[in-house]
Amino acid sequence: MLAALLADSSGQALAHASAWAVFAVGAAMILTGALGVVLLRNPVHCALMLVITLFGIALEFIDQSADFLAAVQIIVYAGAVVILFLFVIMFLGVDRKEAISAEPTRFQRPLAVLLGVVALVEILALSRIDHWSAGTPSQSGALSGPGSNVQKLGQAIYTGYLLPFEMTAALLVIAVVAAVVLSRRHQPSASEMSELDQEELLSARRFTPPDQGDQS
Amino acid sequence: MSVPSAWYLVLAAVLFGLGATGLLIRRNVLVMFMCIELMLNAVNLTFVTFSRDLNDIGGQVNVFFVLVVAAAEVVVGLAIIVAMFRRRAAATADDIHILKG
Amino acid sequence: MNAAYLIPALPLIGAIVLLFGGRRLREPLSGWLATIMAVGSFVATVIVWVSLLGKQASARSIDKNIFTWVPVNSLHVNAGLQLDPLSILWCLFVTGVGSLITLYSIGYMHGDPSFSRFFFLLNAFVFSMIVLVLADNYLFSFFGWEGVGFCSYGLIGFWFDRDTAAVAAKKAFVTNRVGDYGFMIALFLLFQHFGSFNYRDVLHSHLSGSFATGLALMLFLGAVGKSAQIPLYMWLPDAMEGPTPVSALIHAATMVTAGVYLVARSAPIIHFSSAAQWTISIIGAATALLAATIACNQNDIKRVLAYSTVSQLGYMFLGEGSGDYGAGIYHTVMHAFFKALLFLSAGAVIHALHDEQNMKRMGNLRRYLPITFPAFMIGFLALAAIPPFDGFWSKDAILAAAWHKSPALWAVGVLTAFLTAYYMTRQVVLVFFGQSRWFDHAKERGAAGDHHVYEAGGVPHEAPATMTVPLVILAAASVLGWLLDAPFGGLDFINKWLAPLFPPTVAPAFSVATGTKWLIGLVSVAFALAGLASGVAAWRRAVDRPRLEPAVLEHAWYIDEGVSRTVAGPLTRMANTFSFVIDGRLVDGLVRAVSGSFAASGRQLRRVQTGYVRNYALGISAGAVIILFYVSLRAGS
Amino acid sequence: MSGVVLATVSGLVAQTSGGSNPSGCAIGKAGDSVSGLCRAANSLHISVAYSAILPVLILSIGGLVLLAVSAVLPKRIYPGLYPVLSTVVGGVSLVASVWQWYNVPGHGQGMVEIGGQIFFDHFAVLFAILVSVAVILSSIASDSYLRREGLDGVEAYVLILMSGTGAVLMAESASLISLFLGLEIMSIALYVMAAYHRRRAESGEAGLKYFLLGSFSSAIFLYGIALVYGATGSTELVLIANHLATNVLSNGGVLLAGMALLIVGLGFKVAAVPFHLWTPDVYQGSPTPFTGYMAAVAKAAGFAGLLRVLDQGLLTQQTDWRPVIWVITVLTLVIGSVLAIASRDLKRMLAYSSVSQAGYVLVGVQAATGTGKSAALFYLFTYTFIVIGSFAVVDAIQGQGESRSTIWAVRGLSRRQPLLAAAMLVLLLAQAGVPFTSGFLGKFYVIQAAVGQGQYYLAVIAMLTAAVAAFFYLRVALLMYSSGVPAVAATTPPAPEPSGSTGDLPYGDAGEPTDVGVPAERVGAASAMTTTGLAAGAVPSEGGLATPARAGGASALDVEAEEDVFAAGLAPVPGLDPETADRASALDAAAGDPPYVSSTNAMVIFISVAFTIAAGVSSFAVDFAKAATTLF
Repeated sequence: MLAALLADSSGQALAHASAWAVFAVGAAMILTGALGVVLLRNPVHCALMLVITLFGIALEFIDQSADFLAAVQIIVYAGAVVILFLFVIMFLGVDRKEAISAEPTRFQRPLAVLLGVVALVEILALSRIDHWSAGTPSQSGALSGPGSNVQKLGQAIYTGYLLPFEMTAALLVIAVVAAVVLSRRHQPSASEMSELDQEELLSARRFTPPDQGDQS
Repeated sequence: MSVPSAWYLVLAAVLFGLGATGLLIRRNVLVMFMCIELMLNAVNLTFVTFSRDLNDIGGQVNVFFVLVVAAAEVVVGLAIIVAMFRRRAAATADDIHILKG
Repeated sequence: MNAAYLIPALPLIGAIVLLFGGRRLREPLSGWLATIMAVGSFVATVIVWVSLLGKQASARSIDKNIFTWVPVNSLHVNAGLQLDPLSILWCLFVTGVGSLITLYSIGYMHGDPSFSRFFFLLNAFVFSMIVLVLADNYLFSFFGWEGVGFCSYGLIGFWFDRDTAAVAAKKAFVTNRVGDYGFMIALFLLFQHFGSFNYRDVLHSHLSGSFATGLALMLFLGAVGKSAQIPLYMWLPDAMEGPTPVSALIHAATMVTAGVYLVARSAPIIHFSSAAQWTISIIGAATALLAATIACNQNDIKRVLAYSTVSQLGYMFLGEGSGDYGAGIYHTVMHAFFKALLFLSAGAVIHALHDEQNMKRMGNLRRYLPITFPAFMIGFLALAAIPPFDGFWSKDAILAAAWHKSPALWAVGVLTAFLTAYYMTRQVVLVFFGQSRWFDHAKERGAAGDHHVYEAGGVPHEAPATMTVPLVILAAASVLGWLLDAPFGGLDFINKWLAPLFPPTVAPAFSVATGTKWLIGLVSVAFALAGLASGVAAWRRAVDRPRLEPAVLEHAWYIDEGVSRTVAGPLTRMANTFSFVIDGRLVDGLVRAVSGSFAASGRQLRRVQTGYVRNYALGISAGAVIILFYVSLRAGS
Repeated sequence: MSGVVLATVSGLVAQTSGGSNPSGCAIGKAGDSVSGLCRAANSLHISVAYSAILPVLILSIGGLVLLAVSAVLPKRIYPGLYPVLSTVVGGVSLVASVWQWYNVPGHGQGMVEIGGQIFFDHFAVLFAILVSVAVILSSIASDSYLRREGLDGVEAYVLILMSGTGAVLMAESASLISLFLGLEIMSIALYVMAAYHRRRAESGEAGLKYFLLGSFSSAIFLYGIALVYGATGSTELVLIANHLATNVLSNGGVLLAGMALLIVGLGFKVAAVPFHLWTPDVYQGSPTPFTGYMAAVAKAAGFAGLLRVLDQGLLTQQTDWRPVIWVITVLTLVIGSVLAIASRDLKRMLAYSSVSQAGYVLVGVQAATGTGKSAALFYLFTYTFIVIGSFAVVDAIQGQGESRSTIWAVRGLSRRQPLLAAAMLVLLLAQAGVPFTSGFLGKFYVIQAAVGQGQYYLAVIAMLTAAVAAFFYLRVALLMYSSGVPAVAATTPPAPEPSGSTGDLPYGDAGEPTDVGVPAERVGAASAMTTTGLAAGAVPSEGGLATPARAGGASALDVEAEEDVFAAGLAPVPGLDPETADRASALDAAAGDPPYVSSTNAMVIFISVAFTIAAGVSSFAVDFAKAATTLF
């Protein structure tokens, strides 16, 4: 299979060695990062590995001439999302190692790995590895041709994709409201105070993990 | 001719599978959430690759939307996690199972 | 003709208001509300009737679709009203008699703690009965049919704290259920054959012999259950456990005639099968005779009337089975008048004697009940078929039809007429004449703790006006009602009115020679008078006449007991075996095994709901993997 | 940030940029291959059919107005203002969508609007009506709950409106990407709503579980979109269908994989069986009125998406997806009902019941015919009322802090709150599919659609599970109409009965109700035997209790069964010795005052019940559903 892929591009392999190199580096970063996220026990390390993956993805974007998206990927993901993650990790103070071996249900992990592998195999089998795209090309505007990537993207977003673009506004509103609702501390009225205290006590009891050894 | 798109797509599929597996085996809620981000990134990569394959701008536009959704999801998700785990030492998904049966 | 909607709407509104606000309305108000609704419905019926009168005979049918329920491609189940001569006729006496009985109940139920519930059930009953009668298709009729059954169940068991009432209610329910299954099978047959339930579609098509026989017999089985014919008659006498107005309403005037209505309505189906016609007339005649013999020896004032009702219903079916639907319906209407009158009078008697129902403990009441006594007498004469009261004319018409069908049927009818006169005479004599025997017993009961008996000078007192007014009206109807279909002078209104529904193709005209008619009439009068005379002779002086009261009759030919005993004897043992071994272990075990396995599998499945998010995610992934697997199989093939 | 503001602003931006940068279109003219880029007449202008997205605009702008108003007004001055405003917005949206109904162009033929992103057809408008109704009812129902729990504020209503926006968008979407965005808008708002009760641990847990699993399924769904996009070259359903109709795919596998993942993602939203696991936990933990909203709207929107994707985008592949849906349907029907039997919590039971209800809708979906679709739509439409009403009743029963939540809490409800019990009875019967309720017609139509497709096995399974389901609905109904004396509690000390005041752990391991010892099958035997009595039991009488039924029904039981009833606490216990009875009644009194039904809640319940009955006897809702599917 690999041979076929190689043969496909063997004629111009040298001319596009740079593309291959970029791909290989990106792939390495992605896989390393992903494996890191899945396997590392410290959440902070996981977040940092996530950054590596995100950079790798950005690299692959550039490799496929999605310049604008690569920039956004770095700005939004690496710049905002991961920072947010780190912030929350630190805020909650959960930057300790996770006891991966402690499992409430025995079958969970072997089954998880099995399912992940089987799903991957199935998808690859369905695509027969190299027969992925079979669609009508350029239905919402060509990617190649004159004009910069940003320009084409902008034009597409403001014409055919105007409505989804507007819809994202609603998402952001919800995000704002959600942040307000969920992170605001409850301002108890006088009558509710005692009840709240009770509740707080209760929930503190309730949330005490059954086994303190979990957090090493 | 650059790298055949199948490479990218297989890479994306692997990333997606890794993310899904990670979600299933990790106990830390935040890490589980990161795994979801991995899956979304796999999807993004798939979109971009198809976009190139089909010579269609639509795929890239979709990535744009996925990015926005992911950002909103992160905000809401982290807000929920913070609200839930503010008073606690560990953010383990297994500790929350009052509701069951 | 939008008054048509009011006919069912008013009792329905009454029932709903009473259901939810009955407790707030309290005693007299809820009764009056129910009465007003019933009377309003009657008025609406009259309006519709008058408007129908103004039309050509062939055009006397109005369809009113209320809504279409379950509209599926071809099948349209309508909740529609069909106002044609037959349904309006029924509606007239259902709402008319129903209003009078509702009015009467205000007095009768005075002081009952569940006053409003009673009137809720009465209004609901009238509504269901109207639906049954006015519906334009079998299914909607069946809805009313079931509603009627439910209301009667509630009304018979109204005093549910009495064991007997609860048992009687159950018995009525179960027995009716048997008939209902017949009706339901008929519904399935109809739907299978016609793809429709509408009278309009069903009743105008040609049917093959065996199918028609099956369908007609199934419909008749429904009628047998509702109208208490052999073999499903046993519930009706027991149903006397209900309050007396209920007995009058349900078990005399309206509900039991639902079967008669159904048979009349289905006449175009029945006429395709002579076997079904013979079955109907034979069962009718047999029931009439059997019930009459039993009635001769009952001591409970209401049970006598109950058996006589069964007997008279037999007459109606005899008439219908003999092909003279007009006669059967004529008798139904007349019977509604005089039997309601008799029941209500009996109720007044019972009321006067503070719930005493045993005729052997009555007597001489004619002196104390100045309104009830003549009313009861009129009802008695009408039922005994003494001319010129109601019963004579309608019974005569039926006997003429029976003669035409077969002289044997006629003979049974005449014999029954004799017995009818006899047992009614016995009742009248025991209740209203002779020595007053209630006094001693009343003292006994008074001593036993039933105080304030006959406080006003120690005599039975006449009922209040709400109770006597209906008596007077019904008495008048029983004297003059026969003019609705008198066989002379062009007075046969009912026959003419119904003529469009029973064209010669459905009910072939037959003629009995005028001389024969006179003969039949004279013979039946003679038999009735003979019965009357023998009754007077036998019961004028004595109260107990063991020779005339063989235990076999008192015990209703031991049929009920026989059934009970076969059930009680070997059958009970068998039933015990069934219930404890087969039912308890096997069937019940099976039921339990099924429900238990559901519950157990539910409990097992609950364990899947561990509460751990990651387990859930695993489940989702597993689902995805399985679907992907299936899909890759398909893609591979 | 409002939709319309943005739309106009961006329209302006688009126009100005188009005008100021004519080179953009010069490029378009220069190269043939990029003609698609400027397909809107050489300019960047795109015509926005506002009338097609009217409900979306109204709901989203309404949400923003609410936010703005709350920012302007001083805090907590008008606590009742927000629900009223939210209801008004919902009402306006309802009016707008009804107006749309009569203005859908082309006699049932929908139109694709706004760059191929949304459909403007009766199907979409029907869902807009449905969602508007759900928004109205939930806004009204939430008020009393939020005030009681001290949570009142503007945010809840903003979230309701926003998630409504997302749901309508899902139903309208003509492209997978709009579908995804609508789904996310709706879901993210619902995650927050699930976690809304800050002081209840259950609520937070529900929110977190819903969020984690929801994002997981969204990611799967999104991957499905990507794969379908790769296989067909577009995310627009019409173009996908065109492509599939005109081309033979060189490799159908990717499309099938995408389809499978789409089914997973939407199956999660509608709680179809392998993907239903979140449902009971989330429904139980979420604030009760929100649960009703969630059950109504998320399910409806999920099914709208499913129908859009499968019946419009992938109709040509129906031989591939119908077997999948068939299996899911059967699993959903069976497992939903069976699980409901075993559950002891009211909301949890309703959650499982909603799973099994989804099964019936799926029966209609998998028929893949116009009849099936209109049946599914009708089912969803009626279910909206039923489920919101049911949860409103449950809300009233639960009381402060959702403390009375086991199914035993309804015991004797008929005596304490006869009208509430009657309403609950109607709603339960509707869910069980008893004639003359909308639930019956819904089941009738879906089963009829299955039969019409020759799916006799499915029809039989659906009917059997309806019988199983009737069992647990009737159990609750019987409990409501049984005497208030809990027989089990009468024999045990009053301690384990969770009471409202202490707010103790009702769900913890130790709090696992001891009265689980009443085996469900015994209740079943009793319920089977008193079924006839139940009809009479529905009649509230003088005593508040169905007396004839008690006589007839109870005496109809043989001795053994009576013991069962006794054990289950279902029947009036004749021979209860006075002391036990006293204790039991004291306990009953301790268990709580009669449920307090706020006027707003009563309104919601009344509307739900009225619609359930009205749609059960008349056919107007069916006509709506049928008209909505003439497109197919």
